[in-house]
Amino acid sequence: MASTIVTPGQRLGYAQDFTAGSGTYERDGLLYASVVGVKKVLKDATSHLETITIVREKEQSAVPSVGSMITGKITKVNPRFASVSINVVDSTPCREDFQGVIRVQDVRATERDKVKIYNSFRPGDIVRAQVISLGDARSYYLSTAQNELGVIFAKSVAGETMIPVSWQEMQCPKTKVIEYRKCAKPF
Amino acid sequence: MSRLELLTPEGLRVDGRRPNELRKIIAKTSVLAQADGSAYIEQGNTKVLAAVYGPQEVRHRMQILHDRAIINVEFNVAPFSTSERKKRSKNDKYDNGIKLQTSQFPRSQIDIYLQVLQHDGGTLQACINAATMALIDAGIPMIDYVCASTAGCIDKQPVLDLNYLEESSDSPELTVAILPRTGKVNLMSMESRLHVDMLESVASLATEGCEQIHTILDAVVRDTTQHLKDSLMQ
Amino acid sequence: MKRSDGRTEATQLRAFAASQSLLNRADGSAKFSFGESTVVASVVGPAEVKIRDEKMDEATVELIVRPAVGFPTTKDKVLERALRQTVEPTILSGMMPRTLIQIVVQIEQVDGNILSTAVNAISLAMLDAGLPMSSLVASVTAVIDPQDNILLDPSSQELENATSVHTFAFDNTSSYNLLLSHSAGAFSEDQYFSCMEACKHASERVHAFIRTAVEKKIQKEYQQLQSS
Amino acid sequence: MDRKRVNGPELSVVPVEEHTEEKQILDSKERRLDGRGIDDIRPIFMKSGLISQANGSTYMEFGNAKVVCAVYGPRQMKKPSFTGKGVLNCEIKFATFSCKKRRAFQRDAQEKEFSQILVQALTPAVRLDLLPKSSIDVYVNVLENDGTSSTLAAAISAASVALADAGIEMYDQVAASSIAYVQNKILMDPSALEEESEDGSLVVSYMPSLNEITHILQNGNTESAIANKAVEQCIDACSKIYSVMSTVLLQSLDTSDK
Amino acid sequence: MPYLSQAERDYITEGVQSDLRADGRGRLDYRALVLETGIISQANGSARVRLGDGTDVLVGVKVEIDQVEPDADNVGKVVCNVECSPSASQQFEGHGADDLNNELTQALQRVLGGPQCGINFEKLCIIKGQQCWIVYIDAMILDYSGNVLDTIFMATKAALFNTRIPKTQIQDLGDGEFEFEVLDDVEDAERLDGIENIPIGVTLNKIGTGHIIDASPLEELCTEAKLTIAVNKDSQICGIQKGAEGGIEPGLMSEMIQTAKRIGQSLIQQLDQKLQDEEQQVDEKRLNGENIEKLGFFAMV
Amino acid sequence: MVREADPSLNEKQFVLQSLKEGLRVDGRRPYDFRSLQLSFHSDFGHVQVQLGRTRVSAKVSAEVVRPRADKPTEGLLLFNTEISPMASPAFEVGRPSEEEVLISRTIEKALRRSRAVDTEGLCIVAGEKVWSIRVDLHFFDHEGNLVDCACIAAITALLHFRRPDVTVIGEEVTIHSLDQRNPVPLSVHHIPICVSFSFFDGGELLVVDPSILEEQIREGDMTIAMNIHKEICALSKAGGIPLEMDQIIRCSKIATTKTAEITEMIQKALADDKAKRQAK
Repeated sequence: MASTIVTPGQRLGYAQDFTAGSGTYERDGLLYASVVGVKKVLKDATSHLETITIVREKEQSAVPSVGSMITGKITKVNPRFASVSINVVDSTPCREDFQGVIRVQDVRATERDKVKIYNSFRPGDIVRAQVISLGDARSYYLSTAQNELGVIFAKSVAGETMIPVSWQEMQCPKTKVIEYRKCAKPF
Repeated sequence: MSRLELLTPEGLRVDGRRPNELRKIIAKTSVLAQADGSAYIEQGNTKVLAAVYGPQEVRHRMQILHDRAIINVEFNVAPFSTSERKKRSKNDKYDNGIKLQTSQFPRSQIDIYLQVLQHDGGTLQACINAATMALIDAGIPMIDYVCASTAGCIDKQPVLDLNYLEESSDSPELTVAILPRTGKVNLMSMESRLHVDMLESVASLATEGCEQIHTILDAVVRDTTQHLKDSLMQ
Repeated sequence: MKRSDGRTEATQLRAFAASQSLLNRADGSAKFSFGESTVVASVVGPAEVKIRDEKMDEATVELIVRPAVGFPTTKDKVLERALRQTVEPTILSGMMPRTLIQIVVQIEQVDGNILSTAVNAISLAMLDAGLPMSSLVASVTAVIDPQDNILLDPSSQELENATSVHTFAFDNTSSYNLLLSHSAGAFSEDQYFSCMEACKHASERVHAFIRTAVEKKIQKEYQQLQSS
Repeated sequence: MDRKRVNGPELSVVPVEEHTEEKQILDSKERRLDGRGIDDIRPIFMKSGLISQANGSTYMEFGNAKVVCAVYGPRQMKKPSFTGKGVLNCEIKFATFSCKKRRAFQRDAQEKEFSQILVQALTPAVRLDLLPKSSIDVYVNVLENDGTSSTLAAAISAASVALADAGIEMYDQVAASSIAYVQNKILMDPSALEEESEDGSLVVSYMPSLNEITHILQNGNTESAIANKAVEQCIDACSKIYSVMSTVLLQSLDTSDK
Repeated sequence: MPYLSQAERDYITEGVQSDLRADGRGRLDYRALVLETGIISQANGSARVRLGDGTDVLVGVKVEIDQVEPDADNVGKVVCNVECSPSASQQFEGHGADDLNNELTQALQRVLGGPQCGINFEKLCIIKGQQCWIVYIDAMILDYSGNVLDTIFMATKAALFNTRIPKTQIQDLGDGEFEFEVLDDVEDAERLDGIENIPIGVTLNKIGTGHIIDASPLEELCTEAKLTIAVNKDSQICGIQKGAEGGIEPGLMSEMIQTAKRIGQSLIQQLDQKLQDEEQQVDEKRLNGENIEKLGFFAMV
Repeated sequence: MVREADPSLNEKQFVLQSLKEGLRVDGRRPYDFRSLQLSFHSDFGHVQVQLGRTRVSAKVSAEVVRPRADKPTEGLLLFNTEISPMASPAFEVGRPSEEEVLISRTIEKALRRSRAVDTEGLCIVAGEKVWSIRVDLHFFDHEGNLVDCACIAAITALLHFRRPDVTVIGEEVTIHSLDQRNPVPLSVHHIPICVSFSFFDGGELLVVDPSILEEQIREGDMTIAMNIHKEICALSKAGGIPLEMDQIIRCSKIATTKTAEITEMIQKALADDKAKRQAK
């Protein structure tokens, strides 16, 4: 039975024969499926046990977790932090935005205490950041302290889409005005 | 209702009391386990339970006062308390004007919850007395007791501590709360018509009532503490 | 042709009356009445806005209608929406981002066309408050009575036995573009357009009246300045 | 007085049809009014994935009762409070036209309690520890109510399928069924008519493969022996419903592949 | 709600396995109980139950005359309502208590609302198709420390035992018209009919694999599943309701139902016994004229 | 919704200092009321009252309803005192503010509890149909002392209101329109007038009809409602600085004189309006 479709709670086998892959869980020595999807039995070199994973058919909407890469829009900026509304988590768009915050000490890795937030982000910019902790009740804590993290799209005062000229400057093609942002290295 | 005889010719009232006589008052403090301070008071058939929580953190950021504590009073009536049963809305706030050393607890909140178990007239006065006892039981510093009592006027005769019958007949009802040491008036509220010249006599009768209540409450507090002291000494 | 309250022509409007800056706590206020139906409007703004309704690039316009009698019901909610959608485009809210403009409309007396009286009152109140506006708004109501003739500025009696009611609002730019069109009842298409035409002419008169009222007010203020 | 809606006259009463003769719930051959045996369930129709906006959704019909369920989430919590585990919120609403007596727009005490029961019945089955700080919202709308306790059971089963349809990780599906005690007989999946003359009712929600009862609700008095027998009957019915739920989920896969 | 650390949780769970609890009780022991009836003079019947040093419930029963329901025109009605007063705990302030109130009210109404509670509803009807008695049962929770539902059931049974309904005289005005008149003489007010088989509730809290009775607040916090079973005098089950958010294995459930029945029996006997004694004492006192001193809030456990 | 900005410290000192010398910021003497203007609208029972710059209008309307079960022969008297943000940005649409609760309780006590309007006379058919009189108060401008202004507006509107005449033949009730039969006034027994006091400097200094500035600075306040027969209809001193008893007695004396003045002003205004209507 190459690919059988399983529903949550369906028994897959004994715990000692397989290791639990994603979409499965182990209880009282038995392995159960926890999602709707196609059962795949993988043989991998390292451990002699085969691992059972369930390839999900029904995509669960994404939830930011520690370490996931997110893309979001800056909504508010104040001296201590910039608040971000998270739209995409690890390349899966979430149906409703989550609330995130980039604290001033997490903007960049170098000279962390000389950061001026208004020279790093402006409301309306699109940024790529990484979740560093679950944060507090209201928002997740994000960080842009890597080269490929930061502003990926920004509009100039004149309303044109700006082009990054250095890791901290962006230029408006029409008015040639330089504005300061913490830019992401385009790859 | 038929004009029943509220004041008999020889000056006795419906429940046999003389005009300037208070109803029987029994009070007890620390009645509840969960509350920081609690008190239970019975004035005649009016029974009120008061619980005090605080001083503690303010729940709604908006209301914080930087220089003193805010006092939040919630008052509700048991459905079986009056003759006919009705469920009251929960938040008819009573401003009881209790004088506290609120300046000692800035940016904090003190909650007073009043629960009327049985209502036979004079609910406001019983609530104020119960709240005072509960605050004392909670150990919150106060300038003075706040003692309240009601007085009315039936056929031109000032009468002390009205019960439900006297209150619901159209006689005026004056509630006075004073600080017994200085005799100053902290709260005064009067309903339905009373001639201005009678105000002085009715108000002074009410103040006398407050002083009597003060002695009773003070006695209760003193002997509970005495009782506490003895049990600790053993 | 005789109308119930003594007016002779169909297009005759009742006497306007207006007074401005009658309140002290509001930034701008005005009272406007078509004959008996009177509305007082007050404008506060630009003021602090709640985080919840804050808009990044423009001012949030909040409009509250208080009925003459009783508590606000669904009828007043509909009025609120119609008024806000009429008035909001004329305010240059882009100049005051992340602020609140609060307009309160208190209906004093109802005698026929409340919606257009309110629009005119708000116009005057916003002028009095000195809000940056792209144009003014003036509104007139027309009804079609059972005999199929168009009556302007109906009283409550005429409103009751009308077959259809149309309220129009125009701005005072040269092209008189339409800001509000609110119709109820059964009517034919050309009846609708002829009502619009009649209301357009009538609203020119209302605009003229607003202009003279404001001019008088400002002249009075200059005199006070010179005399003091 | 609800100021946000146009209210009809305050006191309007359901017209009382005068009593037709007392209908016989069970005829001699143990057949019920609609021809079912005492322990047959009404035919169930179920389809998932019908609401575009929701993460997961189900439409369920059993006999002529109809229930729609939508699942939103996992998403940000409305009243944010830091919780290590995810939070499940359920709201059940009987449409105003769904029962014999018209229901109000706001949720009344019974609907609030049913929503509470829905949460208690579903929580043991959902892996909430994988979704910290987020909430899963389940909204159930009853379009036609043919027996309140069987509608509650249907709501639980429909919600469980909707959760699976939303791709949320679950320990097991929760199936629920209900019975009515009529003249000390146990009638499976009672309709509204049978409910009017019942002495008591029982609703059991059960996780078949983990063999755990997640919720039980009984009113009316019975001997404990009959109560135990009734619980067993409900558990068998739950396994039958469980198979229907699994096939529905499998069917929804084929359609989504196309 | 107090927050429970993992260590405390394990301590309590281990304790329950070895049949030993923080306050020294065994798994199936109740805390000490104070019960008193007839405290509220203006109610037709009242009772107050104080469990241990914490949970304190006051139930007032009032009887009023009401129109009969169109579709059930020869029976009276029972309406229950539970309210948590904010004096019980800080979180009941304002709207904090609404969900708990609703849950407790529905649980009480489910058991006492219908014929299963044993009250003879026909006797509550004064004139068929017109007027009937409506019994309002209002419970107030004045102090909260665990096992509230059982305390409410006990207090309600005591309050109904104490309730007296005024006698009514029906005059026949001919052609089917009836008129009735309430005699407000207290002496011949009679007791509710059928109150001896009013059920009481027994709540079992499943912690780990064992289950306990009469849980304290901390024990309630680490309860995975709660089962409340209403049992009456002749050990019939009048209602089962599961609370909290864990699963129970079917075998364990039927075992829990048996234990609940056993405990329910003995509790009802003790409760009836206590109510009878108290009633006798009150009648004796009233006979020889002493005034009846109600302890009310002065009774301390 | 912005909370009222507290007056600055030197503003407070300035007001207190001038009060100690018996002067007030707007030039009045401590016991003076601000100028009172009453203007009537064309329809009956609609009056606008201006007390200095505080402006409140009251509008009375009547409808026929089924009476309450426990009082079949009594009409209803309802007050709607919802304050809109027009009066001051501090008032919110949803939640009634503390001040609004105080105003509505004082007016209830002064007008309803003291039986100013005879509700027995409002009964048309006992148990079936009674008149329900609703008084809607619109608050335009909050420049201090909303209570007095609202109370004067309410009682004047009730005096000015005329309800349609009604004839009852057996079960059949006919309500005559305004032009068929001239309308009937309400039977108002007495005219309660509220007088508000504010206290400063530990209760020694006393001021009548406080302005918005004085209201923000005061340490205690009291409102006395009286009628010209020298009967106190309501008195409420809820909290604030404790007062000597004789201070309160002195306030009640002041209130008697003020009530007489205001009642006389109301009656004159009503008379003028009646004359104007006759002339028309």
